Amino acid sequence: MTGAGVAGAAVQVAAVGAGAPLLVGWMRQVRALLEGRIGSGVLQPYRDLRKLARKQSIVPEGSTVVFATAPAFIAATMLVVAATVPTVTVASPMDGVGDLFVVVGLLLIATVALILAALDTGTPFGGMGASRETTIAALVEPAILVAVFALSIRANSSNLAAIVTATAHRPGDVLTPAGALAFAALVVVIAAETGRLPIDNPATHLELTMVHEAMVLEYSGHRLALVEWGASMRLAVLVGLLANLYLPIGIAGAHAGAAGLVVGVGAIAAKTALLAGALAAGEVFVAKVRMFRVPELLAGSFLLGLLAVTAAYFIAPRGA
Amino acid sequence: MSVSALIAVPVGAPLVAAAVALVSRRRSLSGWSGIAASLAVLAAGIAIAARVGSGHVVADAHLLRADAAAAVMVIVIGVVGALATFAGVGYLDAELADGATTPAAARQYEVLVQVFLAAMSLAVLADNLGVVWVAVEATTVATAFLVGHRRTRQSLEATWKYVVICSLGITLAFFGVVILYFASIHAGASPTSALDLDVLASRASHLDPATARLAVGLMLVGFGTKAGLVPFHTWLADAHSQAPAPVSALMSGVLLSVAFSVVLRVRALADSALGPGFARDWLLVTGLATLLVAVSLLVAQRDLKRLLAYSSLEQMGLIAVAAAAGTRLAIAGLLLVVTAHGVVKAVLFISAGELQHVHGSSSIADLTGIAARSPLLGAAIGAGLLGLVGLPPFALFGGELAIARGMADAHLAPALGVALVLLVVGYASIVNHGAAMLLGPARAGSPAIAVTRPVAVPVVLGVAVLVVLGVVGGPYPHLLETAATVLGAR
Amino acid sequence: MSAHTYATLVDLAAGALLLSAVLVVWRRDLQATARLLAVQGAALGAIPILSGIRRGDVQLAVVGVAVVALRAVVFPKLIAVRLRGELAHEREGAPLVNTTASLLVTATLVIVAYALSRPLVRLDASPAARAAPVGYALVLIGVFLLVTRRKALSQVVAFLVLDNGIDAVAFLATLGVPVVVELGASLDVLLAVVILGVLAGRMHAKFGGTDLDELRELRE
Amino acid sequence: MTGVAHGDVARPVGPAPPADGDSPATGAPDGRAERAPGAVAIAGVTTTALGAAGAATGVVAVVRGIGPIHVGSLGPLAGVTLAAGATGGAFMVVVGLVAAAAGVYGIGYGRHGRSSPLQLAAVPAFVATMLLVPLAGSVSTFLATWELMAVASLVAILADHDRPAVRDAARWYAVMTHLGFAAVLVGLVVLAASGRADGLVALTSRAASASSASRDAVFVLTFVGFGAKAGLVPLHVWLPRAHPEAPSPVSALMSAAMVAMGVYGIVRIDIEVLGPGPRWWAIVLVATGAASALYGVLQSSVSTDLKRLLAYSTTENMGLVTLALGAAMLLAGYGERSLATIALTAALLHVVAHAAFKSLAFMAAGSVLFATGLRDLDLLGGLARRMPATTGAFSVAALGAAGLPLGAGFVSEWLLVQSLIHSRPSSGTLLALVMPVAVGVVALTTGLGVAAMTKAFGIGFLARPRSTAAFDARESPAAMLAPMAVVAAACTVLAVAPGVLAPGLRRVLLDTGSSFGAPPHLGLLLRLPGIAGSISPGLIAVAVAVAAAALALVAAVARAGRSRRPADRRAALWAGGGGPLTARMQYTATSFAEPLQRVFDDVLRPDVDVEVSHVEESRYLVDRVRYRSRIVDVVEARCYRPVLGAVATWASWVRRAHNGSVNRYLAFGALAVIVVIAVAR
Repeated sequence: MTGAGVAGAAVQVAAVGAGAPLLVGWMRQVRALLEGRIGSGVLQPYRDLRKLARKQSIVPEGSTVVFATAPAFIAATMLVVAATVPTVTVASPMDGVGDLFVVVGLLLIATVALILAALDTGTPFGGMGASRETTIAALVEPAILVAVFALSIRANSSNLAAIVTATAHRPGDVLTPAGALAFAALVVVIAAETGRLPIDNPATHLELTMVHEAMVLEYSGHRLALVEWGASMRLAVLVGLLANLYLPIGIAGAHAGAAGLVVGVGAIAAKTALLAGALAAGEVFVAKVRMFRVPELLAGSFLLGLLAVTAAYFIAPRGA
Repeated sequence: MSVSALIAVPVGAPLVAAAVALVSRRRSLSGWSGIAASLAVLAAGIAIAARVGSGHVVADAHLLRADAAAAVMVIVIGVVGALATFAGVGYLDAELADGATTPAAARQYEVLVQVFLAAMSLAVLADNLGVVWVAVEATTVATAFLVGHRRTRQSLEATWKYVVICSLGITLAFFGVVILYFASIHAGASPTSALDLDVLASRASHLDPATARLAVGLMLVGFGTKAGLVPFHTWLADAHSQAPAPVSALMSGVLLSVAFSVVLRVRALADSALGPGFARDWLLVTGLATLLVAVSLLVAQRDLKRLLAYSSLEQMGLIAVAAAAGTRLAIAGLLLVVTAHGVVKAVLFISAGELQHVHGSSSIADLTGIAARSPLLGAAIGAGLLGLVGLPPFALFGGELAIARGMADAHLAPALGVALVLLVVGYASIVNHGAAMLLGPARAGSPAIAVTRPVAVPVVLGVAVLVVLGVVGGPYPHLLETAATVLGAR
Repeated sequence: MSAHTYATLVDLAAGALLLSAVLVVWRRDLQATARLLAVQGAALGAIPILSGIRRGDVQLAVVGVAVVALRAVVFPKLIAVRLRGELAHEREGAPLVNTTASLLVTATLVIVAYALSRPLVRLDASPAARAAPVGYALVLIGVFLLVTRRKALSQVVAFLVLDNGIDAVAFLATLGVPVVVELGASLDVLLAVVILGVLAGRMHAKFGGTDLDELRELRE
Repeated sequence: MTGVAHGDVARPVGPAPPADGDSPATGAPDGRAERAPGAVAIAGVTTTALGAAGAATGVVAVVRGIGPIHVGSLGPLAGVTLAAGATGGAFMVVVGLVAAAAGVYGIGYGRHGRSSPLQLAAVPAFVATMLLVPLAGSVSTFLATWELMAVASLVAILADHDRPAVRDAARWYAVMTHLGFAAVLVGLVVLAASGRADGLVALTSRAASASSASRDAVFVLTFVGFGAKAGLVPLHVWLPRAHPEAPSPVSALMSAAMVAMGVYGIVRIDIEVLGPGPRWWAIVLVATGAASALYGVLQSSVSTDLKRLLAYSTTENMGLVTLALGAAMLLAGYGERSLATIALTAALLHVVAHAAFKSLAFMAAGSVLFATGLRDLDLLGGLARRMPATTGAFSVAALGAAGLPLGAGFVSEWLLVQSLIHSRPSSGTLLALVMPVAVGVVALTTGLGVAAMTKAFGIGFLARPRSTAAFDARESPAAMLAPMAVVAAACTVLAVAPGVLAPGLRRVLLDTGSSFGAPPHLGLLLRLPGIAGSISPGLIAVAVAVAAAALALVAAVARAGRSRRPADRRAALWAGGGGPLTARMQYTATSFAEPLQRVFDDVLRPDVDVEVSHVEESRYLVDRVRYRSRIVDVVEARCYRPVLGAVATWASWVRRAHNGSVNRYLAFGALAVIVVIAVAR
């Protein structure tokens, strides 16, 4: 644990926490522009959050502590994830505390918290969204783990810093068949995890198509703000992670000074913006798939991950 | 008491009781003398076991002979005999009260039961193989009218089948005895003692193999008839289901084992005359076939007493397979199974008799919710069935465990596997039928069950004996091991 | 008695045994089979008597006489008594296999019996022992009769043929088994026959006949 | 608390529970009369005392071993030998602690039962026999105690034998467990015969010299037997019947402790005594484990019966344990000692964790059953405010069962995955093929496990009550809640500080054979030997808690600072503005799992039945539509039914051969004469 690491972790958390809504705004703006709309500007999510935070929060009668505390729990989990995932620095003190599997687990537990909150309301919408989200989450989990497995083979560790450092030392290693397959798998998985097209449509309010929205229908006020903030952090963390797994340029090392951290923040911001823009651009060209086609998509992702693993074993770049 | 007098007790005491029953006009006297005779048999068995050690004793005139194996069988006869005669008193009282039988028929019953016990004792104690045969055939004669005691069409049918099928089988055994006698004389034995067990054992290696094969084969089939082995198993279920419950207990629990103890003697003889392969293969095939048939008929059985009869068949199949292994442990386990099976069958047949008496039927479909209606009888039958299928802490488990280990030692693990698969099917059937009768609510209109003392005492005692035998080591298992050695186990 | 005469007489007795057995297979009428049984018993009893005379063994001769009394007189008499009250069609043996086939089977069984008794004859070449295969044949024929006869009494007859066969082997091959065994065995057989007779009587009373096909209530 | 104060929409008029729906306040699971508490209390106290004593003995065994003690006066023809090393001791501790909790729980639970004295006595007997199995030091003693355990549990299951489902479950259980016993019996006697010894310690040194054929036979047979006890596919069919139908304390004992005995058998006999074997042994374990894990979790995720769901989850978890054991064997075979050790540690840790969270889950489910008489999730709901303690306990258990971080099952699954992903590509083709698939299986299992547990908790405890019985539920008595609280605490300790088990685990691993090396470091930071990998479940929990507290604080401060924001308000559901809702409009467990069921249609093969009846006037007008969907156990339908059918057919042939004809019977005999003649010739 170094001072730079602790500072880096704090910067990471701050950057993710503060920048996540911006990322969402950026993606919306990219879509709007590509669709020929003016868009509401990249800062709109901040305005939404501020508005929600000032409004009265209504708790449905009959709901329990689960409903009341889930938003805070979700946001807190995301902050911990943000501290763990190497976005700005590879020297976060949280790195040894939680590896990639823990990160995946924390993301999943946040999902479960939201599912339970949705069920807690007892509405048909909540149940519907929960049911769909559960199905997706259950299938995303194996896909993401196998893809991660493929990436961890190279570093021979599942600790994120180790993987990222290994890539930083030998950037060419990711350009293997295994790396490519894993990348494809991860893109699908991230789309599913963050409720993006083609799995879920973040902009819809139509009961037949929505998953995430159906679950949060009963939320209002500051609780809704926390839920939305948590969702944006999830997006930011995953996109940032994907970026650093494949292109760890500029990430701060264990002994980086303040300048290093600034560079790190700048680098990750640029990479995320680029990647998120690409994802948003991609979303313009796809439609949401039917709910019952989603498993096929995720199974495909799982298969890609598995292929990546076997490729990593059998087409090892340097015979390891 | 001198040893040769002691050996005569198991044969003599029941005959005395039979005479008492024949002349006595008082039912209580004949009843108690019958029980006393059985207890005398038991006591004599224990005394013999204590006296003979690992050797054997031959009484005067070479008529009777006792060793540890015979002692075990006498003990089994005594224990089951005591339980069955005790229950028999109650059975006759109930039948007389119902007007289902006459005092004369009741007296006939008591006489024949004692003659039956005497014949069985003679069969295990006779020195001469010919006399053994006479005694075994005498059991058929004694039990014929016991099976037919109730004089219904069905019991008549059962008796006819019993006598004809057993007579055919046992006559074949006599044919075997005659041929063996011939072979023995040609092996240099004197005509008067050519069939004595010790003479046969000492001459075994000189017997002409071809003749001996025929003789041994016929004897195995023939004595196997009375042990219920395939293919002469067909009399068993009919006779056991039609006989009065205490007689069923004796036939199922003791007679089969007594017959099988003769098979064991023949096996020992065959091993030294023909090498170990002949009897082993024969017993293995017959045993597994018996198991297969028994288990198949257990699956969809509809009658409680037939169920019990086929489970006896199943046990005989297992015993035959164990005898095939022929190791000390296997034979000792076999004898433990014989003992435990005798007791458990006494418990179950006596209980079944009570149920039949109450319901007027022994059809499984008619017997429901017994555990709820009579906790005592329900628990006894439940314990009996669990004991019967070989679960601990009941004694059959210890026996079967020893058999399994013995068979593995004898490199018969595949056969053990086959036997166990069949036993599991039998287990499943018995558990199924048992659960149907014992558990759940009783069907509306089921009569009340009032368990009388002549039923309760032997049933409870029997279960207790079963548990003690199953849990405690000590002298009895030691006796069994000695007996196994005496029977030529390796 | 010369050795030759003895051998001839023993062979004759053995021949009578076999012939009577074959005739039992042939004839359907139970009364006739009862008479054949008497002949068979007499032939059987003749063997120990002859041996006893030849060897001067009184005990053996006495046993022979007893055998004759039991098997030529008592058993046929028991059957005849049981038959007396029955209708004509009840006296039919009613085999499951027709007569021609039965006779063919009998011929086969006799050949099997000769083959089967080879080891015994090899061990003992005395004239009596050479006739022992007849006993084997009787045993096999007895089993065959038992399997194929459907009347209660015809099964008793079959059982007796079987028993005669065993006794024949005993007398021919070994001059009989020890007396105690012989006595016990005879007593047992007597009791068995008596029991079967009583049962046949009860059957007649309950079923109105002794057709064994009636005994099909106890089945799986 | 009254119903209205709960804020529920209305008292549901939905289906009433099967028995006694209107007065569950009397508390009896099936509306039965109360029984004298004395006998129940004695049974419960005895159970707890036995459990505590067993756990203490287990600790002694772990620390310095016990025996061997030979008692010749017990056990005919064999004697009894008692001995236990660290492995046996560890399992004794697990069993003992579960029993101690279940005993106290049973005092509260049994107050309204109708068990006969025999059945009450069966529970402590069951515990005693389970404690004796690891103590058994010889083949004979092992077999005897093993079967005694089966008998005692069988009697314990039958407490409620008036219900047909219980009898059915008992029959299946009796037969399957006996089948397993038969396999173990043959396997162990062959082992004893080839090692020429009865004692397990002696066999451990001699088994290696047995012929490979007999070693293979012993392995297959014992694995079949132990697998049946552990509820592994395809021998699991008894488990989802017996575990739910047993009284809940017995369910907890069976599902948490007894299945562990199956694992004990595999570890003790197949790994310790038999020692290293050919690679296919390991593959068999991995494949069976994987199949069990997947099948169990799939069935669990679509199950609507709370206890049945938990039972299938037991199959799932035992599958994971078996997979871990297989991986340990495989890795050891490839010389990867440290990875093999991690896998073995994962298996052992998971057994402990499973015992904790599954016993807690069954106790909580029993508490629900006690309060409502219901196990059907489709009729439950709204318990969170009616039974807060039970709900809390179940949430801890479900978190553990789901294998999520902060849950008791996470660390062991993490260890398992670590052992799977770290085999080097150069190690061997087989490893490179097996490991990715195994990782995929574990991952899918975890995902579906989350779905199953989310459903159980979300549908069963949250939302609104779907029946009057659930509506009127009351919290269970303290005798039930206290042990649940203790076990929940244990679950939490296992989740955040698994290091407490480190000393015991070290001894067990040393006992298990030379193929395994030093155990992973299980301190505050979980570090793996020879591998760059670490987590700290404790610190994660702290971090999440701190972050959540900080957020709450921020929200509170922000609100105090800005008076413009009004306080939270409770209001009726909005529900998309759809008007007043009834409880029947909620998602049920069935509908919740429907998408998953659809995804795995080919495996689950639900039996769907749509029945449309038309009005008389016209075929074009539908009067009513009945839809029935039932999920049967595919393995049972495909593997067991045909066998049972074949047995029945064969039996009917044999029956027909015995048609009562004397002549035919005599002909059977004549056949024997022919055979004798043929043989004698």
